[in-house]
Amino acid sequence: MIFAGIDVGGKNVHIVITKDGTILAKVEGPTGINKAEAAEKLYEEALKKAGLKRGDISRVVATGSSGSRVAFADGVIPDAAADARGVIKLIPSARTIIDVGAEEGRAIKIGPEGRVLDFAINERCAAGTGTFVDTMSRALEVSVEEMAKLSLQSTRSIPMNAQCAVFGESEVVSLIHQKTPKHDIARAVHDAIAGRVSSVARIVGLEKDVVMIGGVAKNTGFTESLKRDIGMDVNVPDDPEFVSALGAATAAATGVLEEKVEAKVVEKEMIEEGKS
Amino acid sequence: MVEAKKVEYWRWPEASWVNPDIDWQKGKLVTVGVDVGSVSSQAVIMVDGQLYAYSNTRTGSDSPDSAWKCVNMALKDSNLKVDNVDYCIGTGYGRVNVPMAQQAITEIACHARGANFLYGPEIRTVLDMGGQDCKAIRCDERGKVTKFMMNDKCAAGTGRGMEVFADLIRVPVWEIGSRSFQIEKEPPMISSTCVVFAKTEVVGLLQEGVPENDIMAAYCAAMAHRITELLNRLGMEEKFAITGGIAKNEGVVKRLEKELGVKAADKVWYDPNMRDKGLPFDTQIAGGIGAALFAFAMLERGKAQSARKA
Amino acid sequence: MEASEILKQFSDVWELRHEYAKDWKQKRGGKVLGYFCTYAPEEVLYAANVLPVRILGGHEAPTLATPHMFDMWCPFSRDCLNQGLQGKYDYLDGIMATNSCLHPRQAFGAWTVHVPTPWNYWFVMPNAVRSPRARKFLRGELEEFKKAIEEWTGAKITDKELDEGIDIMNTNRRLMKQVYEFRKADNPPITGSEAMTMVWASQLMDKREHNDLLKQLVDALPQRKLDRDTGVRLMIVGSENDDRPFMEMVETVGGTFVIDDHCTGSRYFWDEVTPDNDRLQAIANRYCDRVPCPNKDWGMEDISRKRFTHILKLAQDYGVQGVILVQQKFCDPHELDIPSLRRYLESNGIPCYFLEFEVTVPVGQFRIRVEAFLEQIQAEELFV
Amino acid sequence: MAKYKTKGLDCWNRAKELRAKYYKDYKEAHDRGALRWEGGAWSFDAIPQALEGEVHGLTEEPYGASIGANPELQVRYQEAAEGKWGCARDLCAYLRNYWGSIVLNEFAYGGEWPKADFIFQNHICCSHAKWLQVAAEIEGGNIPFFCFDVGAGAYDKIGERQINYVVEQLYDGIDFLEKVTKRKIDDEKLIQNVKNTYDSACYWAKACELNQAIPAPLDEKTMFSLYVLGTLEKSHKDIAHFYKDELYPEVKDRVANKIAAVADEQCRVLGDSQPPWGFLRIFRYLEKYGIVSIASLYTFSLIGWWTIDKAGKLVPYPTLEEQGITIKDRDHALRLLAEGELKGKLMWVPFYGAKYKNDIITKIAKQWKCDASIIHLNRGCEGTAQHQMEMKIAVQNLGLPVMTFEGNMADEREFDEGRTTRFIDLFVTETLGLKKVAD
Repeated sequence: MIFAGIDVGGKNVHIVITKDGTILAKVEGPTGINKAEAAEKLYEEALKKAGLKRGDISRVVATGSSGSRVAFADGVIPDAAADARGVIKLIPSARTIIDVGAEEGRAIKIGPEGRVLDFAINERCAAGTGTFVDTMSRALEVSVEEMAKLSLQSTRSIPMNAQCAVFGESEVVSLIHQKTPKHDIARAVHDAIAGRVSSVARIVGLEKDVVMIGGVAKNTGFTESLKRDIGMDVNVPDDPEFVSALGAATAAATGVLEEKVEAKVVEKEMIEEGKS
Repeated sequence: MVEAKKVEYWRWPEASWVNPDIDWQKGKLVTVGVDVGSVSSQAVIMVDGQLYAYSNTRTGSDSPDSAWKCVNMALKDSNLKVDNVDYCIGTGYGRVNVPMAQQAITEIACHARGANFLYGPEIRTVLDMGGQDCKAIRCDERGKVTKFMMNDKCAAGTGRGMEVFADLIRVPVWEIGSRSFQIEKEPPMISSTCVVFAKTEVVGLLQEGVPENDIMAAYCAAMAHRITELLNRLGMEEKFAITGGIAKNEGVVKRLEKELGVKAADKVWYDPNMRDKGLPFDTQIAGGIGAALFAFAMLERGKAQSARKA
Repeated sequence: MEASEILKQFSDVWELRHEYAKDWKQKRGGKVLGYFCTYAPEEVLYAANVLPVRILGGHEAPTLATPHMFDMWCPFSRDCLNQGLQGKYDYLDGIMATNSCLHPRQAFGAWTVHVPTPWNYWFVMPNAVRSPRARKFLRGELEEFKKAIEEWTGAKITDKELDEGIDIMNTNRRLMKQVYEFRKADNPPITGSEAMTMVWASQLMDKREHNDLLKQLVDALPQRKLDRDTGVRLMIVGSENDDRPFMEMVETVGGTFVIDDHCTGSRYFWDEVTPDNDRLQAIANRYCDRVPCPNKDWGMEDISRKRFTHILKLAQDYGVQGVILVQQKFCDPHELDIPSLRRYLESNGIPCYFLEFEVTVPVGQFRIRVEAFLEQIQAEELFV
Repeated sequence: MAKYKTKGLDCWNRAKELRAKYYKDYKEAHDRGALRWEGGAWSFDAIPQALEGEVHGLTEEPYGASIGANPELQVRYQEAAEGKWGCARDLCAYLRNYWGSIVLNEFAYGGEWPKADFIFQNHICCSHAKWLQVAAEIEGGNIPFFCFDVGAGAYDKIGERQINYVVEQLYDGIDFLEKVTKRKIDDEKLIQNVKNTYDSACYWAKACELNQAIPAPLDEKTMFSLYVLGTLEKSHKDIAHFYKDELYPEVKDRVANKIAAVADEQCRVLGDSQPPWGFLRIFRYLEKYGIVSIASLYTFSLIGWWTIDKAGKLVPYPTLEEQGITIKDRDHALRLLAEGELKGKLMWVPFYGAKYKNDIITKIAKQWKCDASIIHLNRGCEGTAQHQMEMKIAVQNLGLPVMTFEGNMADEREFDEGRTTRFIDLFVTETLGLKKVAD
């Protein structure tokens, strides 16, 4: 049977289509202003890539901060649950998951079957998120990839007050004025975020194996800083940004999701109730 | 937060101006104030304490360059050279990196002094809404600071935040103010204080089909509210004047006045003949004016020596 | 020895506090006890040949402490716990906390659960220090504490030893006060950050050694001339503050701290024990009468605060032109006093500026605030 | 088909009446020539209430909480406290509500701020004494102020010396009261008030003890509105009567007849600290999954008195009858009052260390048969938020799943409902693996 997992995050949409546990196609694209539209468009693209029609898909499960916006999904699961399912499939020895995306850093402790045992998330501030990295790379006038490479060359640690993305920017600028080598600044940025992320991870407890996923996991500069910070090895699967979508696809293959769909619905009602 | 390829909606028009009625050569002392802020830089040239020329540009990634850029821009239509300057004071975020300056003074002192010059001696509270921070200042009839407060370690409700917002909503930053009033009724303000999360919230609203103008209103209202909190902590005393870039954004200013129940001083020159001549009035040059006036005072009181080379 | 060399030694103890304590154990063979707050009755500890060292932070993001104290707790206390969890205090024989504010209480609580320090003690320092009833209660508490220490060290504490303990502490207090006297001068021979380092050192090293150095310092200071302008005479008032980079920054942009009221300064040592035949009662009286932490600064029948008049007097005695109020983020006791203290000082003609501290201070952001505050105080020359 | 029978409490409206009357009396006290005093939920109200004639008190925490339940009011009051008075935003949320109310000269129950004739407070957490010290300052500084210290040690360390310390202060308090009010303390009244205090504190604990039953007769959401009476005036005869003769028998009856607080109870939750008052609906959301918050150190012992029996079990503190005590005189009354509060109010143990809190929490989790714990990391109250992360670890070590969420009991600006429901959704469906049982 063929299943699809769709992860609609704050910045990007990731879609994975699987057949009997193997990946047929995966696509990625910006979420943009209209998330539902973006998901729709990318889903078509994924189907084309896999040479399939909508009818061929047995079940579609969505996840991510805006997973509930995917009208054509048969079910929605919480993003941390998708993370857990995706990771345990790829790395069965995983017990701690660190997922740093554009606007959220979270840590999940999982059991041997991938059940979520504990969960923590960074406070509502951009420090400790992918957006912080992007902002700093722009202040440094290099691409995120270059910044990663640069920071690997640094042997010096400069404490940085990662209070706020905007102030971080000016901190970087003043470091530039002080003629601090770019690679040291790059490392300072990664160390700062790694500090924020690791303290979130420590709340759930760092248990081997530690697996990092999400867009920022591709940033080797960051993962090095994180390893240094937690003094443990950090395992990064291929295409870490697709793991959540893969988890959703896995859930589609395994789970009967009705109650979770309802759960989401109730949650939405409640939020409205809260607004009114 | 701004990709180069995109249209730069945050980019506000730069400006420069030279006073045609002043012949600097007839003057005694030429003083300059250079305000290198985190977002914008201004140079103000004064002749014996009278406004001779100014410029307002965007700050680059390097303060000394930005300082040269705005000084040269201010002098581009004048035969006055930097060597003719008697004394120069740097202020603002990059104040210690102003190559042509003999001294540095904080923008808090300079904005209070500048507001006193722009708006007159009755000003007791000055709000400088700058690029990265927001300063609430109390001052006396000479523009001398008596008390001040600055926003905390977070950039919520600053000019930079407004730029990010403009870019996000794809509306030129100078249009946001007026458009924020083209609405049915005031929407609830943006709740998130973090610039980055406000961004998420705005995207959410756009997606729910909330009209752009309403979102602009919601954002301006949030900013006005943050600033009100700061002014309440300081303790308002009239008259009240606003300097800095956001002063140009009526969407924020009008809502701020409403929440405070106090009207800000009109943006017109206090000095009658400057007003009558209809000289351009720019709230962003208050810091530069203050610095140039302090430079003039330092020379007058013999606290400093003229650095004029030619 | 020259004053600068002595001050350098204080600074070295601060830098190498752990090495110092380990070394002390070797030499003196006594136990080392870490304490969390300046209400710990060190007299009793010196009487038992125990070295009291104050637990201080490391000025780093306390990531190890996060699972034990979430971020509504004072960063300094989290930093202290972080040091313990990192094993930096593995040489301690014991740890104690006193009934003061809630924040170190969290750190102490987590410490007793997760850091394998062999012995720990909770000292019930009464809150109603301005009530005569507290003196009697505290005497009893000291009696129990003395017993506990005796059981721990296996040696009785004699009256003679108690007298020594009191004398060591009083001498230390008296000498530091003498050093502070020099700060009244127009051009003080010792900066605020140096003075603060001296006080830290007394919280970290054997006060007998500290006293010897202080005696030499008192003799050496008259010969010392600092090659710097005093600039604006400042007072720093606050919660715990061990932020030397901040102090140094302020003293390089045109100000000098000539006096302070914080627990790494005068508040720690200002008051002496008035000897009495009932030694424990004498000690109890001292801790009830000392300049209180805001948390304990409330009267039995009115809303006056003892600390405010004390601060104003210090400011006047030391010719203070401006006060910088600093406070560790989330420090409730000081947050509760600051709006009133600010009004009180300003109504007495002393300008104030408030700064909220964390363990890592954004010196850049604070610098402009401080410079502007100094300009506010001495801006006359800028006006025609 | 629901698992158990359920129905609302018969004494519910009575509790509401008593609460409304309390605030009305305080507001109108002066019109009736009665005295008004400000204090705290932990003040020994038995003493000022023993003054001759009519006396009414206002306790600070419940007042701050009732404002917290009204987001619009709360934000306005807190911004007044922060802006106009200039206090820090992270101080106790109740306190900021209270100060703001005075700054704006506005009483949440209508009219202007009813200024008190005197303050009778006690101190254990950092804020208590200072709270009213500053309140009096904002009100003009001329309100007689008395505060005594109850931070004398953990329940198991309480002996003669500790009780003497508090009792001596209470005598000072009586001198103070008689001096500033020019009224005498009526010993008959005092003795009765202490009796009532015992009944309120012990019978509330007895009612809580009954919650060990499956299904639980009470859920925390309901208990919040019941214990509050004890934070207002536990020495009042009507309130003592409510706990002893109305609530306790009814709960007993519910247990006998297996009447559940939540019909689909399938997961019994251990809570902690005050909830975010403006958002009690999160409890309703949990109930849709049969998740019921049935126990917490906070709801049990904010006013309830407890003790540890020989078997090491947590049991209600014995009433005066059970101890076979009849109060002889003033001194006897004061000593018994101090003893009950210092030995019985286990809500104070967190002030003496994580081990104490963990020990009691462990007993509760076991005796009340909890299946999981949901901890509100309460940014609004350092006192009840003491050692919450240690509690999390301790409960996890018992093998119970734990969810924490950050919030604030009375500052809605610090509670993110969307995110919290996201947490709950994850915890419920993934960690607990529960299905929805009701709509």
